[in-house]
Amino acid sequence: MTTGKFIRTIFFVEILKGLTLTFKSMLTPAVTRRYPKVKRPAKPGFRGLHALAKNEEGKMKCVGCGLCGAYCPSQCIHIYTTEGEDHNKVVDRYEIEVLRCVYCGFCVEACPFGAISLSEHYEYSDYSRDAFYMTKEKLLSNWDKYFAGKKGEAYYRKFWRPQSEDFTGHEGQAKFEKVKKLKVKS
Amino acid sequence: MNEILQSFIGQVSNPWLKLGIDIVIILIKIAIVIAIALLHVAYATYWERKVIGHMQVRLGPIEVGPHGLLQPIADGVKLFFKEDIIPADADKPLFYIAPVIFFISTLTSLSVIPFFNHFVIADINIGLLFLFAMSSLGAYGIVISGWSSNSKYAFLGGLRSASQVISYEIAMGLSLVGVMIMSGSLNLVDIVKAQQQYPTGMYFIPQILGFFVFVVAAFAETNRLPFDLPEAESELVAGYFTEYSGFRFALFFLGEYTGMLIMSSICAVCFLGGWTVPQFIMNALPFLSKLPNIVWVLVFLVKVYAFMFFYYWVRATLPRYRYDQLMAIGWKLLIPLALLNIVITGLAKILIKG
Amino acid sequence: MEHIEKTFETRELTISMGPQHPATHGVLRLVLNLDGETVVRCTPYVGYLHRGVEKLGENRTYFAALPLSDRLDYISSMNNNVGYVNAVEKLFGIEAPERAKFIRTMVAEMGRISSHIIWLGTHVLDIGATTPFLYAFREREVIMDLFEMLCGARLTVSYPRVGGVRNDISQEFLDELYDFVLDFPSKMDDYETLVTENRVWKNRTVGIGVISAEEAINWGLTGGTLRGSGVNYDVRKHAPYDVYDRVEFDVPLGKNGDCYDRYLVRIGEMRQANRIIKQCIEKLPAGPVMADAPKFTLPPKDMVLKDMEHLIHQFILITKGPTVPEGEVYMGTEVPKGELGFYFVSDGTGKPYRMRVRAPSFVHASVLPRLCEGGLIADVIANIGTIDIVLGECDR
Amino acid sequence: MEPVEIANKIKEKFPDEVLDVKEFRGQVSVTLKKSRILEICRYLHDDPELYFDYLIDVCGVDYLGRKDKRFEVVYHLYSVKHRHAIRLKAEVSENEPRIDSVMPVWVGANWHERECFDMYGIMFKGHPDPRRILMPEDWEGYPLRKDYPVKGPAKEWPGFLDVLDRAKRFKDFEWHE
Repeated sequence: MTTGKFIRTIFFVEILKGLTLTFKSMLTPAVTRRYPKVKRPAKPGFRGLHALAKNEEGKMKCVGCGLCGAYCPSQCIHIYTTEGEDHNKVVDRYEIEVLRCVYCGFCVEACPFGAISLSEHYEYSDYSRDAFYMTKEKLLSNWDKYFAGKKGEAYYRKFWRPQSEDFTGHEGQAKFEKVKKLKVKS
Repeated sequence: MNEILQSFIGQVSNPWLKLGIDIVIILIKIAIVIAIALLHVAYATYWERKVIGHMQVRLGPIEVGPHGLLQPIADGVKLFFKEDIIPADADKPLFYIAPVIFFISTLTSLSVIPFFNHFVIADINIGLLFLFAMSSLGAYGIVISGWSSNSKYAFLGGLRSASQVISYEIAMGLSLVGVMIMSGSLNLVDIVKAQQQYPTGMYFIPQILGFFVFVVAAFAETNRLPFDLPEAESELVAGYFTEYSGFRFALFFLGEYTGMLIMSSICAVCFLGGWTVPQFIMNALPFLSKLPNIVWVLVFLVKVYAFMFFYYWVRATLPRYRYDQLMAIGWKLLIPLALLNIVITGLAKILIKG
Repeated sequence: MEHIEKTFETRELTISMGPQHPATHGVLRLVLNLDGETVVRCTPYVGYLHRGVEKLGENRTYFAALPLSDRLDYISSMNNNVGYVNAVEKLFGIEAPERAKFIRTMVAEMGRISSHIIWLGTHVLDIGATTPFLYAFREREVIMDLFEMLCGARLTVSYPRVGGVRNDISQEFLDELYDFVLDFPSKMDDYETLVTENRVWKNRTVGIGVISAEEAINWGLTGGTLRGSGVNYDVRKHAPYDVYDRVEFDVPLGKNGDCYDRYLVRIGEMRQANRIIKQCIEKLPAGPVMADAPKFTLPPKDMVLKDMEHLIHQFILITKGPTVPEGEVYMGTEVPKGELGFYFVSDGTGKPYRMRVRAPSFVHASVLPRLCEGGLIADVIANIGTIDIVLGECDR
Repeated sequence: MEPVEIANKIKEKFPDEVLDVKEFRGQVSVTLKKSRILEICRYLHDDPELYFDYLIDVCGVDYLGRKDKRFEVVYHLYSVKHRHAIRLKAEVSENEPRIDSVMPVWVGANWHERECFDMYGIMFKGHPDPRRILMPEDWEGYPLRKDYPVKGPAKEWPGFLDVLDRAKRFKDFEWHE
């Protein structure tokens, strides 16, 4: 054992350093987020509760092709269709078992019509399981609730991947040259 | 105040009445001390959570009351109304009595702690010995609780605690022998007064070795990090009180924090000068001697709190020792150091006297 | 000792540690036979979290099985995703474009940091220091927020796609990530101040759970657990995937193969991961993020409704999956826990005929008896922490 | 060493054992008879030029109705020193699902082989601890076999029935408002 090491040992140098650090941290502001009181806004593109999209006329976009149900990894989407007038497909029931959903967003990717989306809403606890069995009506009202106005289209584009630009590259891609330092470093 | 009381008692001639008044006074003292202690213990938990919370860059309790000030009360109420679960195979009488032993023994220790000159429930001349005796008794509570729970984790926790408390009892006793030699007394009030006469005003400077041994042993005696092996939550779930819930758990909890209070008080009394400040400060600032008594009680409390803060601070910083390492430190490091301290102190005393 | 043993009849104490225990990191169950506090025999039981991922994978298309990999090692789902898509791409014989590879490397290293941070926090917490745990979560939160910004999910990201990544990164994301990268080394210093040199920590970890290099390889250990013994085996160096052959990084190695060395190796890996992220940000090229391989990637959505061909393509790929050449492929990737391998047997249809997950935690859990027997209970805790297992991955 | 060379080397050394050598995406798999698998593995491990010191993985594959011998046990080997890999596949028939354990060569095969037994019912001779690992010990059937239904067997696992039974008994203790 060298002298320096000996001195460090008997004077508890490393422990004193640790104590200094904890004491300093005591004086720095806490990083706690006081959720439910202070809510953190979900980042744009958050994958939350589902919604069925409506078109401009307020009608359901879904045509009942069943791709989302086929693609869904947790197989939680159930679609029941019948043949209506003019031999059109009519979506009778469109149901999502939310408790089985894994929020991968694959249903959005699968949908060729842009009829389903995930909203930023993530607080939906309840006392019974029935509340999580989303029927067509509930899903459509979700759209009104969370995607009012133009928000729906813009938000929805985020999920509807891949787009053509992903295959070709596009203008204004994120680059290092544009990186600006946000915080001042000590 | 004490003088007035004494003179009042002196006027009473009937011996029975005198005895009665004495008892009433002691009861009042006990009531005050217990009330202060329990309130203190309740808020010590709050304070600990706050301090450690901020050290860990979080907030600690904050929702109940302003800044979470009512949190300890809420916790207490919750623990009182919680279902009292007793394991089916537990040794019931022992299971009932273990937390009581633990709590009572720590609470009894309070009786000899001098908060101020003669404000002490029992001003006995073997105060320090009494403290050791009581803190050893507390170990029974832990061992019995570990045994009676009939749970393997609790059992291991109880065993660990037994050996830990017994080993560190020796180191702690020896560490205070230096103080006894210097002050020439076992009475805590006398120890404080002797310190006041001493040039540095506090014994922790000449007794630095003893102080170090005492601090480490105090941590181990109260089962606090880095020596909280009896209740090491990552190894033994919750150690000896794994099976306890509700009010019985609360008794253990209160007992632990009262134990911390006792240890901090011993430290303040024996090493930090109790309610006094060093003589040279008194000389430099003469107005200090005119201050009312209550200020000196606060001085004592500040010293106690400072030591409690150190408890929390260390808890927020250090990992936990292993069981065999704890024993090694106790027997191979602390006891020799304490013995060395005694030898040095004794020699110094003889040399200075001679 | 012998005469004592003759006079006293002693029995072993059997303790069932777990599946619900504060230090077993999930649902690992260890049955410990104790002689006093010394562990005589240690028997791990796993399988409490068995969800049949391999069977599930056989019933989903190659695309739709991706979220299953999220749920293997749920702490570093990004790395699992990257491993999965790399294996599938190898089977398909396609390659992701340059930019996608850089992004993948970047996010995978973020996942590595976030996983190692959790490992550090919980390991240190097991040993009794509470503070680094919360410091660690402070930084992990930043990474989680970045993941949320990237793809809308914090834990189970499902971000990479076969043939690229789900979406391009935004400038905002890059800014904040660069900020984090510059800031992170000082945060690492904080953890190290509290832990590395601390005598209590050293007492608890140095010389505990020693395993020699040869033995470690023979047990099939990988990742930090193996490198702690001084074996220079890192899939990122041995069989580079993505852009690991184009970024500079060192592989930290231990010497003694004890808990302390494994700790140092992982601490070093975090610093190296930070370095890799920094290089990835700086070198990030412009260009596409999805491979031009129409047979194996979903068609662009803006074309789907315009173009019949794309629409049909979409339908076929989603319902039946891509048409894959027959064959079998094993691909290992370096996830924070070790080498995560995917072994696919393809029979030419869109679903894997056999999907085997070679989970590092599974192997690492099997070495526990070797490490723990002969030590104390407290060492068992240190060993569980240091081999860094996640039971979701172990049980699959 | 190139994987094909390794395969050839195995073929030279054990000409009767090698049934087939296949290459796909740069990875070579050698199909073997199961009888001398332990010997081959020991050779691969000990030969200084090959030195496969690291057993990546052991797993089973069920080729129900596709091959004569229903099962294959697949070994992925890697040499940390020489940085080369090879895949061995040993054919195991349904009638006699037994194969030698490679644990004497690589201890790490322990849990992989247990899992293989658990999932496919392939016995490993010489394994010191041949129990189920992921499934409960009283589980019937081998879940990863292709003829095992995805949603589980029609018969409930006794352990689950046990839990249901207990839940029914505890119903009385439930707290109601």
